[in-house]
Amino acid sequence: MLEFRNVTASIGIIEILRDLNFRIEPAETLALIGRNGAGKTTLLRTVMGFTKVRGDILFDGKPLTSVAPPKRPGLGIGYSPEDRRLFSAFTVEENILLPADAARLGAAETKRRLDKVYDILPELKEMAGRPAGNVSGGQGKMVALARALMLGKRLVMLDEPFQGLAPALALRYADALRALRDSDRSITLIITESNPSLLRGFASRTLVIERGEVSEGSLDPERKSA
Amino acid sequence: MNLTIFLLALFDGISYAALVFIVALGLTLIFGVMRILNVAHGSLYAIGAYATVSLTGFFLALGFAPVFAFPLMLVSAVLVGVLLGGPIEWLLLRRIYDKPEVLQLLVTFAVFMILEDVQRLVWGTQPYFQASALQALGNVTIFGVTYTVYQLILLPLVAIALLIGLRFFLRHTVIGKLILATTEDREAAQSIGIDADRVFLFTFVVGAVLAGLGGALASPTTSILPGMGADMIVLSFAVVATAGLGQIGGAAIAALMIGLGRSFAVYVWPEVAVLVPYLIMVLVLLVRPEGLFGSPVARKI
Amino acid sequence: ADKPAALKIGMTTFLTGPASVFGVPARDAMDIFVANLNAEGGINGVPIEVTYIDEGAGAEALTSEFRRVAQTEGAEVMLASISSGNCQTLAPLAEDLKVPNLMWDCGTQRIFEEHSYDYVFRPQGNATSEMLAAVAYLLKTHPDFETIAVVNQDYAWGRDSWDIFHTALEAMKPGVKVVGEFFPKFGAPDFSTEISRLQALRPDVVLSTSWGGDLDTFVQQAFQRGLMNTSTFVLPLAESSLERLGSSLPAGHVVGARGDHYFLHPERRDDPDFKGFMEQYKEATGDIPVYSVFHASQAFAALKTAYEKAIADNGVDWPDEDQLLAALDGLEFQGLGRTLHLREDHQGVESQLMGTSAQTGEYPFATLENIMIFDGEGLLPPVGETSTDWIKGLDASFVDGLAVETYDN
Amino acid sequence: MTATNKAGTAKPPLLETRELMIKFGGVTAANNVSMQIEAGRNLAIIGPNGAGKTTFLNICTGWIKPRSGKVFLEGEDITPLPPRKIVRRGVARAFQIPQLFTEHTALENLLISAAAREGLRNPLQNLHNIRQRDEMMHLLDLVHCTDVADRVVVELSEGQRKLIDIAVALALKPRLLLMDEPTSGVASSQKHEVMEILVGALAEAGVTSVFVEHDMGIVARHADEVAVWNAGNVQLRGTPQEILEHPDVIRDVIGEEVA
Amino acid sequence: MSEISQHSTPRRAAKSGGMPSLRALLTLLAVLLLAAVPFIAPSMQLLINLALAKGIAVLGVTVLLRAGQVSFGHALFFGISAYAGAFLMASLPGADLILVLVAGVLGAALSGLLVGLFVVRYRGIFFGMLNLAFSMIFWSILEKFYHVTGGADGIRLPRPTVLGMVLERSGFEAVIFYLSIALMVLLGWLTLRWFVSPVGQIFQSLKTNETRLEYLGLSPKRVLLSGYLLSAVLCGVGGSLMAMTQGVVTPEYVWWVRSAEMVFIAVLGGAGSVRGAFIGALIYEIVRVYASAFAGDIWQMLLGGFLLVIILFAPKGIMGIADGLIHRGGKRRATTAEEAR
Ligand SMILES: Nc1ncnc2c1ncn2[C@@H]1O[C@H](COP(=O)(O)OP(=O)(O)OP(=O)(O)O)[C@@H](O)[C@H]1O
Ligand SMILES: Nc1ncnc2c1ncn2[C@@H]1O[C@H](COP(=O)(O)OP(=O)(O)OP(=O)(O)O)[C@@H](O)[C@H]1O
Ligand SMILES: [Mg+2]
Ligand SMILES: [Mg+2]
Repeated sequence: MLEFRNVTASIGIIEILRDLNFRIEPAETLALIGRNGAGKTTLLRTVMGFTKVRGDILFDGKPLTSVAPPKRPGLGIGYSPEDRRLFSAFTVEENILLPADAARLGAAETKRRLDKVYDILPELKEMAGRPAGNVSGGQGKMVALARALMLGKRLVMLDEPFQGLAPALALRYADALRALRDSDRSITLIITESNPSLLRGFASRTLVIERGEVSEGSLDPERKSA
Repeated sequence: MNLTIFLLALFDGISYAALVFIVALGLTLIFGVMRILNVAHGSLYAIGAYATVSLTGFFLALGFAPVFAFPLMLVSAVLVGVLLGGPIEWLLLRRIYDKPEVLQLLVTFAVFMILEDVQRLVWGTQPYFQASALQALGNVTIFGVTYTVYQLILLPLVAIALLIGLRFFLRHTVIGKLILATTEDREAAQSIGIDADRVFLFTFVVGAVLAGLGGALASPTTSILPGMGADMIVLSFAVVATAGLGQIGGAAIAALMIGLGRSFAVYVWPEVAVLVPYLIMVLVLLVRPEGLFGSPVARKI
Repeated sequence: ADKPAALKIGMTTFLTGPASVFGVPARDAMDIFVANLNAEGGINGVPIEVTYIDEGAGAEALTSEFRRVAQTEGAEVMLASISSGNCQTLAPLAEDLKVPNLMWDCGTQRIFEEHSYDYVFRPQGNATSEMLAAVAYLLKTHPDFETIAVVNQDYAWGRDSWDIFHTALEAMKPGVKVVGEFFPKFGAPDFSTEISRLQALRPDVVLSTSWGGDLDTFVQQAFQRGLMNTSTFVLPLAESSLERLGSSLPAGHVVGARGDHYFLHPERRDDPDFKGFMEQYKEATGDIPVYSVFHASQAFAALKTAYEKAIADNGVDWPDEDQLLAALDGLEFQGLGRTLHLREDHQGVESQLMGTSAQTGEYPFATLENIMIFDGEGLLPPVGETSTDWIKGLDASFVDGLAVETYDN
Repeated sequence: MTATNKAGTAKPPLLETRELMIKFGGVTAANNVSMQIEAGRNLAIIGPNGAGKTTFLNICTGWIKPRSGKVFLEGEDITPLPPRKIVRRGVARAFQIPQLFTEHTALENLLISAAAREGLRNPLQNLHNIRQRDEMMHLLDLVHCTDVADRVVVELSEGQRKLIDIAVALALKPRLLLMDEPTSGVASSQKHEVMEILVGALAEAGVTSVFVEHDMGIVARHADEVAVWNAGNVQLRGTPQEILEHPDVIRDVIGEEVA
Repeated sequence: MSEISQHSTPRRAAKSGGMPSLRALLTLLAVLLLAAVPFIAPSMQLLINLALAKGIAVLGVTVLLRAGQVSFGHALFFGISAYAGAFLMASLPGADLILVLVAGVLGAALSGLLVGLFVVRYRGIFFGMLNLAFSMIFWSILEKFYHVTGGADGIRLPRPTVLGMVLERSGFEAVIFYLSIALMVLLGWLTLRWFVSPVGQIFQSLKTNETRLEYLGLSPKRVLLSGYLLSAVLCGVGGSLMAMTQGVVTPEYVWWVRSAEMVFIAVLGGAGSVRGAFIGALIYEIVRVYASAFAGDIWQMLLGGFLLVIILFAPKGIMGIADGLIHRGGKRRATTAEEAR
């Protein structure tokens, strides 16, 4: 469903990712791990179109590079950035709804999806009317996650979604995501995470990024050094 | 100060404020959304005025009735927005959004310089005057004070309509929301599927149309000559800063304060009339450092 | 001196900015004068070449350019400038550079009253003669007015001209009350407030020495608001706006021209040279000439006459600098208007034409009637005296002592 | 357990808050918080999201003013002081969202911090030549960031920034260091290693630390004491063992693995 | 536009392969070339002198740009200093050049302190506009109190004596010219040193994070004020030199367009670059004068077009282009920081 062919991604004049080759099948859940600064975030941003790319990225077999960045979420790609990036001029709920507005989903469909998001992240319901600029660090991550789920019918990319969440909450979200994946086999998840225990038994595959290059790996601590 | 004088000053202030507001509105919009202080706004204003005068002159010479001047104002404004505003955003500004703000400012400054000469090449150096729109509407007498309908009623009405319309548009329509989101974070907006390029182009064109409209509406009451844009731009800057960043309601109040301040100063203390915009700005910012309606942006820590 | 291949001159003028309403017509006219003269073979066979310097480009560019043209390009004579501020800068510069300079269009009377120059001449009148003519005309035509208000541009000219006008009025008609003094900023787009105030004040006379777009806007708005029916306007520079104001300048208001400058000059309009130029100018620009064109003609005439005189007086092919300066001293010359001469302080003596607006239907704009042309001699303080001191000493009899010709239109 | 100085008088706690209250709209972010933090210990603060942990740090450093209540630093009332004055009294802070000079390099961020600490004496000296340079390089080493010393901060990844943010706070040589989720965003492979070195260095320098943390592994290993926040107040306080086994804490904060 | 000025840092400089010596050499050559102007191109002397005076003022604007602040009113200090000199000459005819300079700089510093205390509370457009407001208020005062200030025509600033000597125009111009060059070198060097000093670096960090500054125990306002004063003084020096060169001061000295022009030149030269301020000023003046001389009434358009080309194709200004040339073939460090200069 998503395939990288000889992809080199750079920011400015600096190459961050070099010659990546891998593919992800539908319904896979991919864990992306690596040291700080390895390039995990960059890889996700590359899919969103925020880096300069050489090589081909195929989405459902079609080249993604020819799709303008703002059109990509419309393909069913949801993205939750590492640094939250909420719109503080809007409330929490408006933030979650904005992607639907941008995609002109229509009232009924929007409502359906919003309800689904609230099912997964019930804590957000209480905060729905609060200005997004004022929520705490962890709450902000939750909103960003919710926003990504609004459009992510095909591919959901979560950059450290559990970072800053209290463990109890993180565990619950991991469960909810697992349930989501199990309920809808057309969704592919890519998650970067620094806490492997949360993904264990949930990610179907693990990719390790090191110095801008990927290799297959595993979340089990013993086998990690692969 | 008797009632007549008071009313005169009031009317002067209101009609002037309405005009200033319309021009400042476009500037606020562009600044609010794109964070670009568009110096070329002054030229767009001037060209809107020139275009109106030329078009009106042309059509009146063909024998059209003077009321025809009103649709021509709209036509000129749209022409300015589409023919000038569009290319400025599309060809110039778009290329430097990732560059420091001061560069964006200077691009518009350079465009301003170029357009100043363009005006002179196209329309020459002699002032133009075309008041048929003003005359077409005649005068009203209120409490014994005679004033032109155009300045006392039409301009404020247009200003209020724009104020309400634009506020409604930004707050209650989907496009408005998308614009506001883009304002805050261009990249995040793109990542949720908002076409920031289109939003910016649209905003800039609308802003430019408003500048042109300001010029078109000003044309019946002022003479159109080289350099008219430069003065207007400084005044609009003062309105924008006094109002607070991108604050449309604030801009209306700031324009009103400046308009009334100026007209009453002429009666009370004519010497400071020129200083009014700056004094108001300094005083307002002294009390409210973020402008009338601005709110401090706290950094998330 | 040896005959040069061409007589190079430099002329500063506003090609950009608001004052280009004067600067550009003057340049266009200059081009015509030069072309005409060169077609006749130039001065003693030497053609003229003009380099224009834009006063609108700012003080640094102006001074640098002035020097470059005077020194590097070897201009023999400079014509500078329109703006009084620039005159104050360039006069001492020309003196230091030892290049003859004709101040062709600046009004400030201060130049020769506060300093004396060897190289600087003014082939035209100054603010004093221009304002005194306006006062005299007003007193002659409206002897009974009691109140006056002024609306002038807020910069040196607006302030200075009102100073002179006001001082003269106090000396010659002490009872007049000044009910309002307004100095809206230069280039103000809107005078509603000032006009409202004037409507409440109802002065008998409204004076404005504004020019260009400011004057146009002011008169148009005053006209629309009916102010011109209740007060008499005195507009010493309105000659330059007649065409543009069209029907907005109703009959009965006082119009001046900074000299005897009027495209229907009653003494000159039948002169073939005058008529010829008017046609040439109309053809080149589509407009009727305004006073800056006349000033340019005077500067050009002074230049040409001085060279010819110097050549004749000294019996040379081409004069050297001293010979030229000697010829300029006390020179008599004629541009498009009446003959002028330069006094010993290098100040020109220029007649002043004033008139009253009339809408005759002959042109789509106001023309003048009841024209008076004042002889310039009586309008200037004696050499060595400053205008302010001199005007303070005048009295009501001054007006009657002036030499003046009157024409119906 | 109150430390007693030679004269025998009771020494006030390093940091003390009394009945701090603050509300944001309908949310009570601090509800009568009274805390004492003794010198020389590492206190971890844990709690659900939105419990008011960051707000507590904000109030202690003067960034926001409580509606009521007071903050004391060694007995001195610092509530009305702006952050910079509190910082100059020896309190440094690392942030949940890193606060760095993004157009300066990592090293320069540290050097600026050192220069600020030392006061600015010689106006014509080069920043890179100040005496503390080696010390700063050492600090970078401490947080495993030597390799990015000369990289401009905008170019760094989130995890790298968090680490440098801590180093910048350390460069001030504080007596009290407040850290907001120091290891969030730091790769798990590095987390413990970094914390190990950091805590060691703090102990060596006698720095008291307070850190907000969601990783219970880190809390268990590096905290001397744990305070549990809930709904704007301290719910529990005790040793890591006590706290991490407490059923309420397990329910509200730690969670039980369902798998 | 990351203003970290690595190039002036010896340690890093060493990394980029001996480039600074080339840079220093080129700078020295340029200064020598300037000093030779009265001999090789006397007709350019005045123009270049005006450009140098302006360049020093632009340096003031450059300082603020490094903190990410754009002032639309710095001509205020330029003008205050010029008028201070003119008033001094009026009340003390035949005063010495040094005295005029000192009076001007004092005036600028004092007004910089007063205005600065007020404006350092603001950032971004508010900062820019307040500066504009103050300059316009001063401008209006100059125009209104025309009995004192000479109104729009300004007042003359007669030639001061030089160390007690009364000089003719040409002698005086030579003195002013070399004084300008000396001041350019001195002030340019000092500013460069200041930029890389701890104080200067802290000043520049205002641009990116005031919260952190506060948490380092520093007051962002105080930090900004220090740089503001420096910038006011630099503008003051420029204003004094300009006034003495021109021999007249007019309200145009403080008109907002002049402030805008300074920002314009700063960016043209390479925003934040010290050498760029001077190179920008020189090129700007030359382009403007020759455009107005040879393209008559479209010089503004040419200048605007020139600026557009620079911004779009060389956003790092003329210094960026120059650096590109110097570095060509030299070693490149692979960071955007390098790019960003
Ligand atoms: N704007 C940029 N310019 C230059 N280099 C950058 C930029 N952004 C990131 N990099 C570099 O790219 C590399 C990868 O960064 P990225 O943010 O993808 O790392 P990451 O794996 O997500 O790390 P972390 O776990 O810390 O978030 C890092 O070395 C970083 O320094
Ligand atoms: N400036 C503010 N305005 C309004 N509400 C705020 C503000 N700051 C914090 N809050 C609210 O106060 C509560 C406490 O926030 P705080 O940031 O202290 O939480 P936290 O315990 O640090 O959470 P996290 O672990 O998610 O970072 C939250 O509900 C938050 O939304
Ligand atoms: Mg990352
Ligand atoms: Mg927090």
